[in-house]
Amino acid sequence: MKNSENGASDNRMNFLGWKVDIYIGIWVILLLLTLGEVILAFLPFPKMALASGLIAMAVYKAALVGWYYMHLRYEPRNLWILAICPLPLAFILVLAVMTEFGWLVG
Amino acid sequence: MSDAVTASIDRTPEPGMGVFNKKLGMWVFLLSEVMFFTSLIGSYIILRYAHPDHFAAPGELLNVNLTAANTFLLICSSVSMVKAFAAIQQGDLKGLQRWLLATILMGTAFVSVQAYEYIMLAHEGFLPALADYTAHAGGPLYGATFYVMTGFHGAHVSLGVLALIFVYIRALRGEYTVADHEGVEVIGLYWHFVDLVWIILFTIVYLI
Amino acid sequence: MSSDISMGDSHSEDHHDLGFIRTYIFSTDHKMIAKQFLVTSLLFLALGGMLAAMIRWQLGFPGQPLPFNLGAILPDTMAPGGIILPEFYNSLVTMHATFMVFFALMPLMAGVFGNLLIPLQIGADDMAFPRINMLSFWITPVAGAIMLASFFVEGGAAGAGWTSYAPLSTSGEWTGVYLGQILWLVSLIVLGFSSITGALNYVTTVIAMRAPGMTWFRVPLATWSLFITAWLLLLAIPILTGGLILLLLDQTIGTAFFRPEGSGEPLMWQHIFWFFGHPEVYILILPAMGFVSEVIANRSRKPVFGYHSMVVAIVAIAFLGWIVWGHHMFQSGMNPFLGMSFMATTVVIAVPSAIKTFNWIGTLWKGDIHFDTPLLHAVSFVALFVIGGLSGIFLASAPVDIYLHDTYFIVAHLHYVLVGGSLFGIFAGITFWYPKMFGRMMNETLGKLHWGVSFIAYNLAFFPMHNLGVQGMMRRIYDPNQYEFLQSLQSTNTFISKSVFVFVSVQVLFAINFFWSMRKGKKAGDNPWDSNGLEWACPSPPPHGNFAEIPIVHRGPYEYSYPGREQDFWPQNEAPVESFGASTKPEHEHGE
Amino acid sequence: MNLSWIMPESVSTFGPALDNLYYIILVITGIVFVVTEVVLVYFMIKYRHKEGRKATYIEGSSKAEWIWTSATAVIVMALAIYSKGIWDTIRHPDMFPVDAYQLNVTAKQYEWNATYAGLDGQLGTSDDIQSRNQVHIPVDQPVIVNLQSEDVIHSFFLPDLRVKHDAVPGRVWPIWFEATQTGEFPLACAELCGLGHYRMGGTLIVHSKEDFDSWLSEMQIEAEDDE
Repeated sequence: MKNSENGASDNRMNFLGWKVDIYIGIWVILLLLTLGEVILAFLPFPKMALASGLIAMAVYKAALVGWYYMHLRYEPRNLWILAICPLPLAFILVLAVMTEFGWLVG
Repeated sequence: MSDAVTASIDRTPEPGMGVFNKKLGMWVFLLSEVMFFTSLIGSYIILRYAHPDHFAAPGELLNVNLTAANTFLLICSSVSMVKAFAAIQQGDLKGLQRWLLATILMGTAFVSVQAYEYIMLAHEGFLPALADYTAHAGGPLYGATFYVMTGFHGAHVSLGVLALIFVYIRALRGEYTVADHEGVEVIGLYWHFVDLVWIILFTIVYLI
Repeated sequence: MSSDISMGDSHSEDHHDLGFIRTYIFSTDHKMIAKQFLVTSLLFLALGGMLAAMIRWQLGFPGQPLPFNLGAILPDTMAPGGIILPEFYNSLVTMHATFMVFFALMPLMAGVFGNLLIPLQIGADDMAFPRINMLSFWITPVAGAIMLASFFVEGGAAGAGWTSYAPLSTSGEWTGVYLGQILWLVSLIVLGFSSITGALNYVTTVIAMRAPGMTWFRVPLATWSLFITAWLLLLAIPILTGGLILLLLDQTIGTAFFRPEGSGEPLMWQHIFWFFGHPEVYILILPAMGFVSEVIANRSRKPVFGYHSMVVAIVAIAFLGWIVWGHHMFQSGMNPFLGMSFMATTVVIAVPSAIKTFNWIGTLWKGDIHFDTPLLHAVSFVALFVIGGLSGIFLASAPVDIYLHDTYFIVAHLHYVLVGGSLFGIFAGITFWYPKMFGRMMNETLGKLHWGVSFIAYNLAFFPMHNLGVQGMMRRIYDPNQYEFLQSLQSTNTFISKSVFVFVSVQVLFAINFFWSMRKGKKAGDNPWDSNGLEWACPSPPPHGNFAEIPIVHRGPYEYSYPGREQDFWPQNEAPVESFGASTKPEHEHGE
Repeated sequence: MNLSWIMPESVSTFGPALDNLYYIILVITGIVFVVTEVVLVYFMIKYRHKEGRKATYIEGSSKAEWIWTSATAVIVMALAIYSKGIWDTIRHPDMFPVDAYQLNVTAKQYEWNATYAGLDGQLGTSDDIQSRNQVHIPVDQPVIVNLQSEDVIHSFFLPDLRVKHDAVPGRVWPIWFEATQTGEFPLACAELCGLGHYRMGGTLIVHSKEDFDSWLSEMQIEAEDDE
């Protein structure tokens, strides 16, 4: 079964102007984001803002890994729909059980 | 529609998703893994919301710098995995073997750093059981949820390393070619998934 | 391991030299795995039935020793002098439900028919991953052995209900059961891998290996229901595994996830369990719905009424199944606002079930109904599922559930859906596809006799349970006469117990029919029921690799009594003949 | 054999509302049950296989689908909305009566312990009065029971008052009800709680106002004698 769809040709991306291998480019972004997260975690902001900021960065990093490293960008569209279909279930479970302990409803 | 009926029908699954079976199988398996980690991480979030006093502030108990380095390590192993896959796509068997070895080493390093971290925490009395949690901050729920989540993630990384060794041996025997390297891509998917789970875990366990 | 390179081209020729072990024991042929699942799950069904008989003995004749001196075989820790002890009664209740749900119904539907039907109905030669498929079977006996062992350990089998609510299940201190509960947890965790590997195979096979021309809306309803069930299995079982692991850690190393003394949350266990639990009960009913649709359409020689809405209903049930779990916890101290939202989502799930029921009845309308055993079982599924569905509406309304929760009304509801529904659906499936599995027909008279007595005994046994519930009798109580207000119900309980004994013992007829017909049943050709599905386009039992050459699909699976055709069926893979007189409906020719 | 679908007579204020809802659902499901089963049996008889007669090729009718889908949806949504009202009166925290008589009921493996405020009218003080497996309440006055459990989950079930709520260890769960009749009513445990679950029965004794006060003072005198 030939594995044709991974277009090896466009494996370059421009990163701050100069051409670099896409995987290395994404790698650098991931490292910077992780560094940013570690710094952000110890800044004196209110807890909620910190938490949501950190989670947003984590989700973005996860999306980067999924989109580039797991080649979702080359796959047919319905594969990444399939890939994210369990996430709403996770949200439903966690958010519903959190209402047990006063979230949203007193 | 009823075009000329040719005896040897091309087996590519025309009504399928245009993805070879093993890759589709791995993606479907990863969905069940997402649900497994949902139940563990979900319990952590719920218990943390229910009993915030049981949990300590970031860095108070857990060694964030060490695990940040560990996270770098896992991200690098993700890159070496994808470089290995890119290598075999061009048929560069040597490159595949080199990058696979790098991934295996980094994976093992990650697990051993985590084991070391566990030993350090245990000395501080940070243990899962209710009876022997004697750390200076947080409560037994903190220990229990921490060890369950990171423990099962570590187990998944170790299984991944074993599978990588298996793939590495087949690579040494030259069983992967440009035309057929499904095994490399499938194990790559698993490895990136494990890295992705760690990215989420690192943030919500260590940094929040 | 012999590295058979690709599963695609292993034709039937090289099948003979596999020898006994590779053909019967460690077989990677989906049909043989289906038979292996069939035998093991029928054994567990029998075991579950015996446990049910013992429960009914204690409720029907409280405190009296087991009849025919059966008590002699039980040790004194369970039934001294043949009289069942309360703790053994709790283990009976727990293990009856566990064996029936996890080791009988799930393997019977997803294991047997998932393996048998999916490759055959979509025209594939085998599952996407045959070796993983073999693994998915061989995990079940291992898990079953662990569960059986828990009867013989000190302290007896688990006794905290099949839902094993915390904190009762988190330490042996409350139930006197230490190792039994741990074995129960380990066994279900191990069983989870069998479900996940099985579901993985089913999803990949249906998505990737359908025969050319088999578009999504030409897939038969049995495969549709098994495909959607595989999705539910795939996403629900890991949640249970995670919860069980947390409970196992509470039991063994003393963590406090669900133990209140360590500020754990007992309610969180109920949420995690039922978040898995409700998709689980749809896993237990959807395949039976698929078999019933096939059998009713085939035996009334008429297309399924509203095929598209049936598919939409299956998918709707699967989606809604994820957001209704709270109706199990209306009275458990759950947040009342959650109670209200779960009531809203739960009543909505009555709609797809109603659609399916009316469509089955619509299929019978103006049909040419052949009264064979499969049809009798399928129609009793519809009749009894109606009762089960309607009694569900009482429980969906939260205030009425205040009174009816944890009473025998719930026991009646779940047995109408699981036994009246799934078990009769399984009987319909087994009798319908038996010729395809074994090449011989099941005996009709024996089948009708078994159906008749089962149907009557079943209703006599489980319908009065509604009334027990309405009079307030609680679930899982060892001896109702301790409560003065329940003493008047003892005669009903005795009657129910006698009916259950009749129902359980009449299953012997099915066993006789099942094994006798394997050798002596009437020879069945490739298509004994004149059906359209692809599974009937290959010999029965089909050889390894199923189809000599890959079938091409030209039309939907339910083209029965097509106007203008003399035969009242039109197999999916029959090429359309151009010189066909009547004007074939264009939209049908070119498919969706 | 008692095969009645009629619930035992309810003796609490929200009992009748709950019973009416039950009877409405009973009637609706009864009708749907009879109609569906009759149609099913009728079709089975009318369209059974007769030589020479072929089935009619019908693929379905979207009009019929819309009719029964919307009919079912309307009925069940109506039931849900109607149930919501009753659910709120029973469980909504704001609907708890203000001047209710408070008592604690603690479930324990295989018995119910009720605790009443002593002379000082305060619960949780030293002069509280205990009673085992007997819950005494005044009639025609709302009562708030603070449910809790010492070990495992039990379920406080008063069939005649249409009251059922789990007593979960680790938190206190207030529930309210008001008895409208004096007398003795069964109290049962409805959640599996171990080997003695079946014999965890108790009684709810509803006194008239005066009886209740005299009983309370009697118990207080007894309590003083014990010290």
